[in-house]
Amino acid sequence: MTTRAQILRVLPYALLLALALVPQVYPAAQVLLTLALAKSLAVLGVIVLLQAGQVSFGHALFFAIAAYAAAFLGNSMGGGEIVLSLVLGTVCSAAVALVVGVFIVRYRHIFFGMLNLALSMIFFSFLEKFYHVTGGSDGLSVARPRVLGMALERGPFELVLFYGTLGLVIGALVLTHRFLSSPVGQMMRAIKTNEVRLEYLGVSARNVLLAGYVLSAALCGLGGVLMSTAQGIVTPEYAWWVRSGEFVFIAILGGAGSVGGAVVGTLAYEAVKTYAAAFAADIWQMILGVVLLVVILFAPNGLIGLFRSWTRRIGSAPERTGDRAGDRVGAGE
Amino acid sequence: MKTLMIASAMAVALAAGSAAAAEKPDEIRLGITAFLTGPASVFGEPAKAAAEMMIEEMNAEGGIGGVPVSATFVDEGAGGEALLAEYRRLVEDVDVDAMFASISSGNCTKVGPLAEDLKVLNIMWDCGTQRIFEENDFRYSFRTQANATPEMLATVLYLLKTKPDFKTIAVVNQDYAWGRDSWAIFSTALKQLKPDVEVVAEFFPKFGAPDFSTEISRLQALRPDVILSTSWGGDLDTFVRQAAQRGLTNNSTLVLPLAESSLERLGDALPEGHIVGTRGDHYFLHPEKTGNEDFDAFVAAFKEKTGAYPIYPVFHMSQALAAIKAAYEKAIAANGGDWPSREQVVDAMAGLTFAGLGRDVTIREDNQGVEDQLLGTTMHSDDYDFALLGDMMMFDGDAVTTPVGQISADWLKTLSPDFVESVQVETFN
Amino acid sequence: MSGKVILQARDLDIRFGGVVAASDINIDLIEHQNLAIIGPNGAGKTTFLNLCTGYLKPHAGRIIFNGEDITGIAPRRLVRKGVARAFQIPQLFTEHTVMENLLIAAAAQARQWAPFTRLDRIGARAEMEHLLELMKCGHLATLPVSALPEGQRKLIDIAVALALKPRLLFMDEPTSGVASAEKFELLDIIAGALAEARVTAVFVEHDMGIVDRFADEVAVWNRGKVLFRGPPGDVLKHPDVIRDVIGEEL
Amino acid sequence: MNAQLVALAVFDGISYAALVFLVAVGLTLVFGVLRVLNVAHGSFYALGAYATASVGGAIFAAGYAPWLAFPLMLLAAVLIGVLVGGPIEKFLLGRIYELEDVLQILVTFAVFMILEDVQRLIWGGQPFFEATALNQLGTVTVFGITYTVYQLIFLPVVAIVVLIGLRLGLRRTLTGRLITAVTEDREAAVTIGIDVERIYLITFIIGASLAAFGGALASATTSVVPGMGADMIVLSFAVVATAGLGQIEGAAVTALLIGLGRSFAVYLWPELEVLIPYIIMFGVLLVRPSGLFGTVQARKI
Repeated sequence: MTTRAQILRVLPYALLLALALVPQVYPAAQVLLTLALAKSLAVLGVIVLLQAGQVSFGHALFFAIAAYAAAFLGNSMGGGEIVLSLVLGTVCSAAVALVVGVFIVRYRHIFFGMLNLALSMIFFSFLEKFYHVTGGSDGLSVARPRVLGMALERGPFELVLFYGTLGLVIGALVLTHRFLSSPVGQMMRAIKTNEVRLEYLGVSARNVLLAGYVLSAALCGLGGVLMSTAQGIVTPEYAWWVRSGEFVFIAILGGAGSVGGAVVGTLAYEAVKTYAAAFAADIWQMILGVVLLVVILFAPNGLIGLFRSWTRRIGSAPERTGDRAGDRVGAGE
Repeated sequence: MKTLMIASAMAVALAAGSAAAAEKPDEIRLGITAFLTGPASVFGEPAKAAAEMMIEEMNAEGGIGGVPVSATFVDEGAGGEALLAEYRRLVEDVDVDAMFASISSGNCTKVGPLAEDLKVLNIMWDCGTQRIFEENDFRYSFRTQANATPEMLATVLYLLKTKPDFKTIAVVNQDYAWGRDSWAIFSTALKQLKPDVEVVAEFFPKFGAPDFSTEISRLQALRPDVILSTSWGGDLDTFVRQAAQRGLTNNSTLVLPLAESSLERLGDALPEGHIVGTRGDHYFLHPEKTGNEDFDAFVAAFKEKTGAYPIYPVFHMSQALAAIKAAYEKAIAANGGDWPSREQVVDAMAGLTFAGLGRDVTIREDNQGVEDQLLGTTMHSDDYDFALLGDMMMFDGDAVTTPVGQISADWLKTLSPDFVESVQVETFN
Repeated sequence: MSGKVILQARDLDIRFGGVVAASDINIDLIEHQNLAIIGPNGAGKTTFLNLCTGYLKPHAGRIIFNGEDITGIAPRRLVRKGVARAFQIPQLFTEHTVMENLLIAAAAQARQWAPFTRLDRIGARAEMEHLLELMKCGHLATLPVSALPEGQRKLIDIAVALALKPRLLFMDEPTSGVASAEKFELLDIIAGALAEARVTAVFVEHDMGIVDRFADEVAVWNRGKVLFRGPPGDVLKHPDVIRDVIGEEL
Repeated sequence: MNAQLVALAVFDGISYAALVFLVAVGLTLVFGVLRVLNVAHGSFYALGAYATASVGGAIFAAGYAPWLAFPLMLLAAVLIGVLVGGPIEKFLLGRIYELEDVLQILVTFAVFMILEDVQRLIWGGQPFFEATALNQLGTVTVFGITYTVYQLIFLPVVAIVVLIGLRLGLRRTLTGRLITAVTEDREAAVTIGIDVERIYLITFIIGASLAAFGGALASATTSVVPGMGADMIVLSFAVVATAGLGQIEGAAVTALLIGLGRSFAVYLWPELEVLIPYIIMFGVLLVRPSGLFGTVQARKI
């Protein structure tokens, strides 16, 4: 057991523990973290597709669909129930992904990205145009839902939401990691390198990609419901292309090779953005741009990749071959 | 006996004081949200500059109750989450005494419930949606200016008073909540006050549209008597310029409720004879305030600092600052001269009357400000190289604001054509 | 010609622009008889493979596999009927290891998506290790494909095809890109694996020595047509073949 | 809808299409050669507009002849292309051609974000407007509707000149042929000794200049505001994908489709206006998955 392997093994747990302690240690960051964790689910969705080498510039679509579905449900039930909202929102996103996916998975690369963008923009326009139903650009307010039938005050609710979100993120990470390591997940990663061979193995690349597409949409949907619940409002901006771009941005920042990149990337991104907006309100975009450039030019595998090469160095040379799984930027740790 | 009475009086006073008086802070911290990036920075930038100037001036005169004021600015352009996160950070970490939020109505809607949760005085210093206080019952949020309903209603009244015989109207608004809502209010009011007007076209080009050529061609073919546009910023500038370039302004009267904020930029592109609103009584040549030493000095200093004359967000900012100052002073007075708690300052906002750069504004019981409305018709003058307002009319805020407890859409439907004559109006030339 | 006919091509025709890539091709493939296809460059050899494996659809003609019309059926569905292919340029998943390539193929063959089972824990693992040993590539299992030299990639490409347990395997120049000295050794390995898997092979080849040694039959292609067909001993000595094909190879 | 309105819609559509084409053609040219989808293209558009509007405003206020507006546009476009586009390709994009598509796009996205703030730091948030060029050309009345000559005639003519110029330039000049060779087969071009890096640089500068030129031309008709680049880039992406990657004629046809679709939408169903580019893109890609003029690139097997 090398130092490096130890660090790699311990670190994710240490990070999760640190996150779990935030409400006690630094309560001011609790809500911000809830939002960041919700967003990291959507980033995870984008990472799933990146395994197949496909990048969607419109995944905010699924983020928004679920958030609006949950908002309508909640408002029609006078607040609603958080569990029901999560299930309904996620199912709605997945169902829409299944329907449009049948068409979308026929395309690759720029066409894949642009068609997703187009879908999200159409939905965005729809949200703005049908303002009688959707509240237009002001959006819909989301009443605080009950939690398993209990109506909670703001404080306890936010705490429950934080731990609930953290739990869902951990669950989603484990599940997605297992999916990506499974035969179908590996077939999806095979789409990136050789679709011809995949077809010559008797596998429909489109069906495999569709499975990934639906999963990624479901993850985005889950994130969308949590985000709108935490914010108490959902606006068309949820579907805006800049938000889709943000998901991709964060995925690369964290490291698209690994599911953990979603969480690490989102936390880093929100930290940079929050502090840049607070202390350099005029040039926060520029700061984010520079961060992105530096990451891509000097750490193309993202923060996770950077961390791995760092532990590799301090972990010293011996036992190189013994720990192959850690060596590769694989489907995650 | 006498000493005893004094002693017990002092004891009572001390007890009361220790119960109610807060420790006098080193400074009053404000958090101000405004667009510093994006298209709406046309409002955020002047407002920020104005806030800095006014706070500096306020502090030079001893601040509020002897306590200096400081402000932290937050960019609304960074998006909804960043705004909410930063709002929380300012309240919970920086421990601000009051928040001024925001320019965007969408952001006001988001921030309102949050302020209730955080129990922080929240002054909605610029947003215009009438829904805020009609659909919510907030304790901590107040609006120190009018809202969309009086602004649109006054516009309809001005139009009917100056151009009573028009028959057709078209609308070109930005495709977002403000564009839609303002048209809903305007058209509802117009239908009640002049039922025979025909709406010949409704265009909602997307926000930030760079080109209105097709809309203008169509409008030229339709030749409506009046064209309403509640657009602002670059969108309004582009529309007015393209309309003027192609002669649309010769055949139709433009009604532009937000154009006061574009007058200087538009220069001579905005011809004479079109109706311009000011979202209140906000105008750098305010008919009652010009000649007032402070007003003129501020206008000159602002022009000197920013290169432009103050526009309505500057007035809005002055009102928000005036309100917080007045609220603190009222709360201090109510507290027997002791420093008030934050809750006492919030209490003091109720029914408060204050004046920024314009006329007095009063906070109603539903926390909505009542503000008079100034409109005018463009005219050119040799003194300025851009259009000024002539034929100005000031509409009484109480008369045009939806009564407390009523929903604007419903209230407007109760109006009838004789309402036009019933509203008190002052004219200036 | 004896044995069961496994694939029949009937009147196949395809052209690209003005170029005739297949013209009136009629040929029967016999089960367990390895067929070598030879011919000059541009003769239409790869086109024939593309037609038989569904990569191209003929403009005319039919292809019957095992009594079933498979004309124009997508590669994906052909594979499931028992037709596999190895490529002139190896088609592998370059970001995966050798073993992962094989396991993906095995999972595909078993139609096992198993979304929550790790790829390296699926049942076919032992079988794939055996296949790799058979191909003398056992030591490569954990290496990423991108790190392998061309010759080894060709072997892995064939191994991946064999992992599909096909009845009929098309190989496009299995020895190209390999130094001459190693060609026989390579083909020995392949032939051994084919024999164990009882797969009928059709391969395009330029090296007449290889053809002579490993093919049961030879078909000569030129200008989109089949010129000759017969045992290597006969065909390779035919003067026309020596003039048009072998001469060119030399 | 009568014949007169059809004619009006066509006029408006063509004028809009001209501007869209000028911007999108630069993007597609760059993509064809560099295989990088350049998000920062929108920034060049905005920079061209800002440069023209601010410099124009200054020199006309100083009393220079108004006809200078036209050479100024060209000058601004070329300067932006060379001084901003050149270094970006040379020092940034040049280092990322080996990376995955996603990373390449994100690099240009980062550049876009940085340039957005640079614009604001230089020009602030207030809209600029400088219509001297447009006013120079006057107006013309067709079917009782007043049009500006600039939009109705000048912009389409410029677009056609650029289209023909690019076509001839790529076929007849040496550099043009080299660019075409690299577009068609990068590897083959390297093998025959073409200095691909130089071709990349030249192409990128041309593409950036075209975007800036589009911005310069647009500045006469529209307010130059923060965020104008973002809208243009999304539209240009739609054009490029619909046209087929690297297709110059395709960009022209698509721009025309979008322009006409948009103006007819304003007459028939204004609510649909925003969605026109996407509807056209869906329609085209449904029938032709690689775009109007695109070809499927088969893998070598």
